[in-house]
Amino acid sequence: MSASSSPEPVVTINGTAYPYEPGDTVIRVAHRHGIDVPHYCYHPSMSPAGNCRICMVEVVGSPRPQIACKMACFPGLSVNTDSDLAHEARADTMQMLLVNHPLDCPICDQAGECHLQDYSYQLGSGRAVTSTPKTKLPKNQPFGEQIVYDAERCIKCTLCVRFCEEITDTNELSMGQRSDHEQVIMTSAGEFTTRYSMNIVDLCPVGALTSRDFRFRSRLWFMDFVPSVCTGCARGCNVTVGARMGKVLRLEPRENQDVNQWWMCDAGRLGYKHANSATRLGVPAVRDASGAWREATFEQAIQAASAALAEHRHEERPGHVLLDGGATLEEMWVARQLAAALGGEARFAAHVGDDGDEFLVVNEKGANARGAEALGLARVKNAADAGAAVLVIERDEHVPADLRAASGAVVAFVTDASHVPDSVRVAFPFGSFAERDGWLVNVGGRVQRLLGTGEAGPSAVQPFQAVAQEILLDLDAGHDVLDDAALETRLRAAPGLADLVWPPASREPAEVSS
Amino acid sequence: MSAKVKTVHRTPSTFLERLYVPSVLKGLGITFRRMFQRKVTMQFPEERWEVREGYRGAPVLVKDDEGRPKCVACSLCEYVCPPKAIYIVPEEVDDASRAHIERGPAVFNINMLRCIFCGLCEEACPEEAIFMSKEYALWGASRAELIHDKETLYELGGIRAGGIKKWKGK
Amino acid sequence: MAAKTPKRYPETKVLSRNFDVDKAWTFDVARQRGAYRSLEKALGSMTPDQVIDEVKTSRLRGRGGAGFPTGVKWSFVPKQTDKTKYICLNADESEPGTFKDRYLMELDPHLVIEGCLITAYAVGASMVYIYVRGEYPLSIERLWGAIEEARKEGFVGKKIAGRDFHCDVVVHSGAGAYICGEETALLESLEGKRGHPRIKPPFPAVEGAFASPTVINNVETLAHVPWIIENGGAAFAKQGIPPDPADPRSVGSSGTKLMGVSGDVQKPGVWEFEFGITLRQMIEDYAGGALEGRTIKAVIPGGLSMPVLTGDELDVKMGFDDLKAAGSGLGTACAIVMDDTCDMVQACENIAHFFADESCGQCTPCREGCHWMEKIFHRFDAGQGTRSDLDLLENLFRQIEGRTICALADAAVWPLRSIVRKFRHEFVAKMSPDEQRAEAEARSARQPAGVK
Amino acid sequence: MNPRAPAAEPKDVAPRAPAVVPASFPPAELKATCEKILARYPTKMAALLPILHEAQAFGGGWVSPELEAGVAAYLDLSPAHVHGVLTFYSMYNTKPAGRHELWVCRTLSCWRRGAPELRAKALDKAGCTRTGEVGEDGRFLVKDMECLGLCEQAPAIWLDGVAHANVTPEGLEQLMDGCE
Repeated sequence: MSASSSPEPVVTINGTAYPYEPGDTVIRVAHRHGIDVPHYCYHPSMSPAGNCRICMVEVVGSPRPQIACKMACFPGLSVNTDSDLAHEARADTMQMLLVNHPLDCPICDQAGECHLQDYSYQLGSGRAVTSTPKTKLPKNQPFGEQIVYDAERCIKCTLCVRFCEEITDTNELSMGQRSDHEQVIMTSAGEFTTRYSMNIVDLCPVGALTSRDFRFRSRLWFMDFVPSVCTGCARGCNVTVGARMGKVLRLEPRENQDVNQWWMCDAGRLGYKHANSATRLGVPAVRDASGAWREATFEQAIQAASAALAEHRHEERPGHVLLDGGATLEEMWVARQLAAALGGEARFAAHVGDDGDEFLVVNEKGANARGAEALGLARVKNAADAGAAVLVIERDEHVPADLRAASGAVVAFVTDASHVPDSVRVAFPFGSFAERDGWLVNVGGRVQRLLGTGEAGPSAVQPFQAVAQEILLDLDAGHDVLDDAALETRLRAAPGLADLVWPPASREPAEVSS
Repeated sequence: MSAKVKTVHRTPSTFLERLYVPSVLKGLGITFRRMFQRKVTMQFPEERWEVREGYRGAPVLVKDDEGRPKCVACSLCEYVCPPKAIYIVPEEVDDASRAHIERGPAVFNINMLRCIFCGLCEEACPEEAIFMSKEYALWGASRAELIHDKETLYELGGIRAGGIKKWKGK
Repeated sequence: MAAKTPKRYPETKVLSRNFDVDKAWTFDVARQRGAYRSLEKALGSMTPDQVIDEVKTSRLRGRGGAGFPTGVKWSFVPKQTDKTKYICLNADESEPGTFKDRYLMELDPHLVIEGCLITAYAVGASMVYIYVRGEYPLSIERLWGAIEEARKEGFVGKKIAGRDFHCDVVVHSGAGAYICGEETALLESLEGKRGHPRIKPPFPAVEGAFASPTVINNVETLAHVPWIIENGGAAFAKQGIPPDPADPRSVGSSGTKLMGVSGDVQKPGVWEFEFGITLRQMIEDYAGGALEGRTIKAVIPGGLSMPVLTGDELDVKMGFDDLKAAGSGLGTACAIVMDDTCDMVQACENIAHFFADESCGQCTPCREGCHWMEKIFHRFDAGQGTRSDLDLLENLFRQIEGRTICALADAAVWPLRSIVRKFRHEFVAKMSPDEQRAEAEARSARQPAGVK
Repeated sequence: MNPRAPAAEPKDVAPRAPAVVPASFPPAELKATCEKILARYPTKMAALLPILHEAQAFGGGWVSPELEAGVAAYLDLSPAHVHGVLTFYSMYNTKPAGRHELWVCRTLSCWRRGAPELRAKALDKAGCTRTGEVGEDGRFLVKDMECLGLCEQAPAIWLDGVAHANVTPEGLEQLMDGCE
């Protein structure tokens, strides 16, 4: 090993020397280098509590195992994370944690992503050594409106308490009682003042804190999870979308130190409901001569839309395309071309709130408003400017009823059938954020990938960019139809977009093609 | 076509066989003989077979001694079911007397047209709530009737007394 | 039977010199008996470093249980710092069987305050917090009274004894938690939080109360300081048990110690001795020995959290190293005696209940393990214990000891493990006949052939 | 020689005043005391334990949710923190505590010298089935306490903040009979 000759300080883990920075703890260095050290109460964003005792490692020369989450590195320190002593210490801790645990995994929603399950499988002895009656503690206690606390499942790691103390500084939670009756307690008002409360559900390594919203909705192993981006506001928090059988069931934050660290706000987390609306438009619809809607195939609808738009072009009405501020760059790009063919321009509309804070929530609610501006799309603020031939709407709040009605559009791409204004003659289903693929630019100018899951939404929705390019072909025979990979290449090089922070290209070519 | 054709030689019937009378008489003889033997036909559905232990009939849901549903909608049977015959929608159960059981099925369907009677659901159930019954006569006037819903399953299952035994000694 | 009176080990009244004096807790009586002389001497003629050196010379060791050399502890406090330094007097005397500090605080509070002030001078602290457990209202009352009197006479507050030394003294009342006797839990409690011990390092001497350097000492420890200043560290070091010359790291047990006895004895009480009296001398000569017609079965020599000694092991000197060598520990030097009528299984249940109840709930092994042990002892008491339960207990002891932030879990394990090992037969006697037979067979199998 | 036992002598035992809910904390009676306590510490939080002691005495032996919220607001603390502290320490009560509070030491020395009998007697006299509860007549709250530090005078009890040592079941009965 280069331990002795190296100028920078090193710590030896499992016989290999790793460099560390002043103030590093053993667990940080280990995790940085991909060495697994199990942990419950440790979180990289918070002060170490050192109370779960599962991260114990062997310190060479010490007869007793030490906790890695609080052990500061010093030159010459040598630890083993994989020795008999470390394994024994962890198995012992698992045994202690399970002695009063209700073991109600069939009922518990954490089953499948529970660290108690994982670690007892990996580290535990797999054998019950006692049939001692378990301590009874309160169950099913509401913590605010969205969270349910079960003190019996709780392992008292205090992550939730520390989150409210150290991250949000709102102190709604504390530990109460003592000894084996210790439990998390809430303020007597029983309400969270923080808008980030539901992060404690993700933080909870066991099933003690569960979300009222997701509770009992589905087993995790039936669900499909995709890494995506929250479209609740322009922050673009990285999330994991979980869906099953046509419904989005859960959004959970995904770590991204440049955007949202580990967190997301409650509003964003619960802002998926429109994707599960009972009035989702599932198939294209065309208004017949009597004005009644009838279902159509995409081919029929595209023909009808082309005809309606060609007619629209002849009348001297604005041939604009009005987009939802949450539309992707691809959709905006194609909308711009469609608008050009109609003799108008692409514009966007997005809600601006007044609830921004210094943490994650921003006032701009259009998830891609920054991208729209970079593409040169004008912003429609009031009904007087709303005139358009084509509408593309995902969320009601971005293109509200007055804008829709004032647009006089003849073709609409909508997520929800109730969003179709009276003037529209052809309506296409538009995917929600959970069903579309594309790039969004967040408020900081970072381009992030929105990724759809096949498990959410109606099954037959076709992407806007594919449908719109078909219409374009009908309107303007010389148009080249681009697949998403080709679109991405153009977007990356486009003026206004090329300077933004793009992730490396990862898209497999021709994922979506017309 | 290059398939080979194999010609099968058939023995021609004899004269007696072509008459059919001896065969008819032979058959009548069997019928007469049976008239004096023990009857084996059962008057189904009034009469039923005695089903042996271990028989895997229709899967059913059971209730405990006090008539409370045992199923907690953990969905393990749904997961394990090879033909995907089980469909469960869980819901929260608000029963203060059993605060530790917070969950039960809102919908529990077993599609008996799909069920292959493998018994894996019974094997997987951690709560001993689903059993392979001895019910073998399943019928319905429509396909929909053969999708057993929660009520049907509980009715078929009835009450199964005694605590959970399968984890003893584990 | 004519009692032959053996030569009694003498009491040495240093700390307890005012215990028998009427109203010694008032300033006038205390002053007359020499209170604050040492403080005046230290302030007038010694530098802070000289005070620390004198205490180091005395080899005074902490009287709270751990026995850490006091002078060394003080020298860890950084000299140069912008922060206010604090003295925390640990008067949260929650260790069962221990009541010596109560005597000091109730009968000679001025001595306690003087010790604190000299310490404050030595380390440069300007604030003394006396953390008294809430169960000692009289101590709190007497200390407050003494502080106010001393303030009036110019010994507390600004310009103490007319010198350029300012230090205030405040009594802080606890509210019933054993864990707050642990120094970092005490600090948390002082700061108005739940008494959850902190992870060390940082040690309180560097980052203690209100994130400032803090010296935490037991009442008795600091009560020794005035005498040391007055008579010199060397005089103090001459008393008691000298260091073992064979062991260069040995500090010995210097000075005197308030020692007590409670439980099944005729005359429970507290006395002051130089280190070196044996446990048996103390129990028999001073505490009057076992009750009429009974014999002593087991003794925990210091508080509740030390391993027990059986009735045959009492000829051990009361001293830090001697008791350690005997497989126990000095602890607070207040012994709890259990006689032959004591059911050791129930004693274990009682002890385990105490630690289970007083565990702060922070670390997993202690929170879960102490209650688990209590439940197992309960099972034994109900006649449902098995031999495998004894193995399980041994396993639990191993799993709990040394796996937690503070020493409470260790303190729970030590007495229980020693009882289970030394009185295994009592546990076996409570098992079912089948289990007892199996134990007897295993026993005879372990014995070499021919040995009965 | 065994020094005198300095346990507090029995005092006249008056029943506790019923809890008064102050409009705001601190009530006028406690204002000066609370300010004096606050001045002793560098942080407001540090005054929590002594102020809770005052609040409990003021509130008739227990800290009601209203008092708790008042203390939290007064010290700029989260109500959850105050409740957490309140439930950590065994001397605070978060439920109505009866007119008298009786503690029985249950730790080893007292246990050896007859604490179980005292406990049974106390529960019997108070008319409750388990410790930590107030009897039906609302007279006594009986609490199991860990070591009260009166081991040399075991068994020990506390009645309304006054320690009584060397207590016999008969003595306890007399003491309890003397309480309204």
